[in-house]
Amino acid sequence: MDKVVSSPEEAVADIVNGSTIMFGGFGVAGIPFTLIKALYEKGTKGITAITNSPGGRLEDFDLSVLFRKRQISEVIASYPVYSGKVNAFEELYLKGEVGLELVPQGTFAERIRAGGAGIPGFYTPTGVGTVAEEGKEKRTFGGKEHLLELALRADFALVKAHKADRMGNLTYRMTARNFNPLMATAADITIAEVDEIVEVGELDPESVVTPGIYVNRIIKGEKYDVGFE
Amino acid sequence: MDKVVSSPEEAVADIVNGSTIMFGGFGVAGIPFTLIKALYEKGTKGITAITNSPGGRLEDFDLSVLFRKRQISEVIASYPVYSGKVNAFEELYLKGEVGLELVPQGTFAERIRAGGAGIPGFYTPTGVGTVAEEGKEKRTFGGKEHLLELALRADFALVKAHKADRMGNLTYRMTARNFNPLMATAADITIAEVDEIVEVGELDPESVVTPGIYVNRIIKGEKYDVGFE
Amino acid sequence: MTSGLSRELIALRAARELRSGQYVNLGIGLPTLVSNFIPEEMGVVLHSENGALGFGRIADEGEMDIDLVNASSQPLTLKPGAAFFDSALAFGMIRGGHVNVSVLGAYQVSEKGDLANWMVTDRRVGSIGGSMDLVSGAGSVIVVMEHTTRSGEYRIVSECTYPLTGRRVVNTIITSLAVIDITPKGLLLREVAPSVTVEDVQAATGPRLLLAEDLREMEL
Amino acid sequence: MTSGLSRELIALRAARELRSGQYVNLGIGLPTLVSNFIPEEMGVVLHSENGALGFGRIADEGEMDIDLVNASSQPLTLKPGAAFFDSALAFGMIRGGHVNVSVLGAYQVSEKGDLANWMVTDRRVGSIGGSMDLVSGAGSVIVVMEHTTRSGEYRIVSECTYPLTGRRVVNTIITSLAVIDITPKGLLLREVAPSVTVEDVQAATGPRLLLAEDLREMEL
Repeated sequence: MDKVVSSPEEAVADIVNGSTIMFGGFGVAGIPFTLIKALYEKGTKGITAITNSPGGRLEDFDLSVLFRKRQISEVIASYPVYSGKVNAFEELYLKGEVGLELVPQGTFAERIRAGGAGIPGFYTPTGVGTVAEEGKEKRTFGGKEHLLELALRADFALVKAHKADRMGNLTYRMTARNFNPLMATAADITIAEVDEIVEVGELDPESVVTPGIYVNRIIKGEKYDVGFE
Repeated sequence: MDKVVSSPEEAVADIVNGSTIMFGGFGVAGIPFTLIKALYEKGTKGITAITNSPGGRLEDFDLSVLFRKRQISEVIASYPVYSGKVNAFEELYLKGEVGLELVPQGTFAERIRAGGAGIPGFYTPTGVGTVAEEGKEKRTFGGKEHLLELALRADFALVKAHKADRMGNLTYRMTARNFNPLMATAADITIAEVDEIVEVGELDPESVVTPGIYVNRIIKGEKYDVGFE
Repeated sequence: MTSGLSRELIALRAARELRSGQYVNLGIGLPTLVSNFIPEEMGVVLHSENGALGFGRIADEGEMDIDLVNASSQPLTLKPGAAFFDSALAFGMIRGGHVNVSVLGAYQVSEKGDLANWMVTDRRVGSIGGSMDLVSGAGSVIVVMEHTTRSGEYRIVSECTYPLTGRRVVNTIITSLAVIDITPKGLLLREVAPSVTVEDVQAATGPRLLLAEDLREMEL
Repeated sequence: MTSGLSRELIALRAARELRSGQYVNLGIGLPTLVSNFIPEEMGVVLHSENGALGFGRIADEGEMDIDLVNASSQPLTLKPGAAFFDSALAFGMIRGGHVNVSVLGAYQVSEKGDLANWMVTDRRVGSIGGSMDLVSGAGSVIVVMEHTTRSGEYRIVSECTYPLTGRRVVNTIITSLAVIDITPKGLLLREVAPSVTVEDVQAATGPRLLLAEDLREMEL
């Protein structure tokens, strides 16, 4: 069992137009830059992107590049825009060229986890009394109102991890973990970009965060020296 | 911040009669033997025990001792009895002295996780068409029936971990992990029994499984050489 | 009539049903024996609902560790590439459809694929464990069992009389006498055990069996 | 009228509101500054919704690591006893009531404790982020902000006009001019900034302020 593929191009070869794709990362940390670049070069169009943020902090490397090439048509996100700067997503959104489903971040994380865990829906107190409740069923538990939220799943998850063994077991590095382990569980095909590929047996079984059962393909990522803004 | 308490007696001192208590462990692994013994000696009565199994595989050390002393009156469990042997729970259950809520194991795990994560209810496909659906609301998602299941919480969680630092960060050992990290999140007071207490800074932040935010008290467990049956 | 395969040979035949690259959960009882018959080079990864992936055969006396057990509390050995996790993730794998095959024991299987494996009615209490999750979430469900009870009663029946684990969930039954698929048309007999005849199998089975076009004797 | 406290002094005053043993989440913007004013010996543990517990001050130039950031993508330093986890566990801590205090920025707070902090209406799009989870799950919510907008409009109002983050969720407001509690009876002025009068605060506040019995000047 060897899930390592030889190139980013091969890793994304079957991502067709119209795919729903989860992209890991939070702000600047844990973003699969190499896979995003491969998708940019492939030119896949009509993507529905499920991502905490559609990019902008590292706009030459993050999802901004796909927006600028008009590859993404729908976004499900929690943090779409930043204060003080208009990102590529916002430009297209204001022109009506990209759709947005805005989700509170904890609900976003939980909906992805639910998608991976076979839970079609759950109730949360988050967002009651705000725009987040629009169109959602309400139900009272323990005297408090809650919203019914539905699972999120994708055709592909593109995640960034630190190390992978060839069976697909993954570890992460500090706050680059964020949504990556959740997204790895919630797609038909999960593709992991990692800093380092190790042999089977080199990872401590206690410290594996994403067990290989969730991972279909692995590539070694290019080294990006992105720096802080 | 030092959560280490000096004795098992002190750790369980405020567990009053009628408390709802989660007990970690699966079969023989990850059971808080020292805390169970302290509860036995304290004599707390009328306990509702939330536990995957009410014991029997290691009947001199596991929850069997609390059943024999009539300390537990209600059980919420997934694996209450074993084939080929009648445990202390079953004896009392058949006499009508202990109540049982029987829950499929995945639903049991998910209900505890939900209790810790502020999710009051969720839908699951597990148990549709069986006794597990009795009294439960059904709802169709994606053309398939699901059951509404409610969160479980407790007054106390007694968990077994491998190492703890004094701030309450915990690691586990192999399959002794099981329900322990879930239960640690789902009680008002979580008490961890560990093999080893280390200084703050000695645990790798990447490998902490239960962050200290979930843990109120820590004791070093006694060494039990229980062996296999 | 022959009593058919031993438990070990049922487990061996079940192991042959697995394919390279599959993630497989072995239930409590007879199914755990299957781990002893999966060749290393096969690339099958075993899942245990108490929180392990990638374990090997059952441990020998000298290598037992109380913290490393399967769902039956039997001591395990580890293989390179193993991982440990909590019960919520273990069942997330099952319920979320990530486990390809579930091998389970049974008291009864109906011709529609209903499974009863957690409670014999006269005991008044049973253990559900992970079986209801497994039949609901696993890609396919293989039942391994003796073809009949010790007293000769059918286990493969028109309707289960014991409490159900799940409805229309079993794909294949591997018994001491035969390999049978559950199909929309009914029970399809694929293989018979060595020195067992089709008539033997039918006599030990409640509903009428359909015969596969390539019906053959098991290779063991 | 004075412009009151600098952002740094607002953050310092907010840090004084924390207690030993608390787990505290610092929101994006002004709240992240609070991490620079929490004394080591205080025993406060900081939580970040992108998956860290137990970090310290913001990192200096030479110690930055792109993989170690707070919710504002600012580089962090680690303290002994830290832990990393995924976003589902990070929000499980918040929603499950394990985080004792949430310090958040705001555009507007109403006298009933409604909070608006994620969107200015005329931008047509905003970022909710973790704020709706924080106000719903955290033990108490402290808002830190300038007392009024740059053009002098009220931020503390009878009813928020911007889209809400949550209803009746704020406990305490710490501004450039004052410390105010939200109580069932209304806004209770507890402290005024040095060289700021009660009349200054009232003039910069929409609803009528109640005066605490022990109303005093802030100690900084």
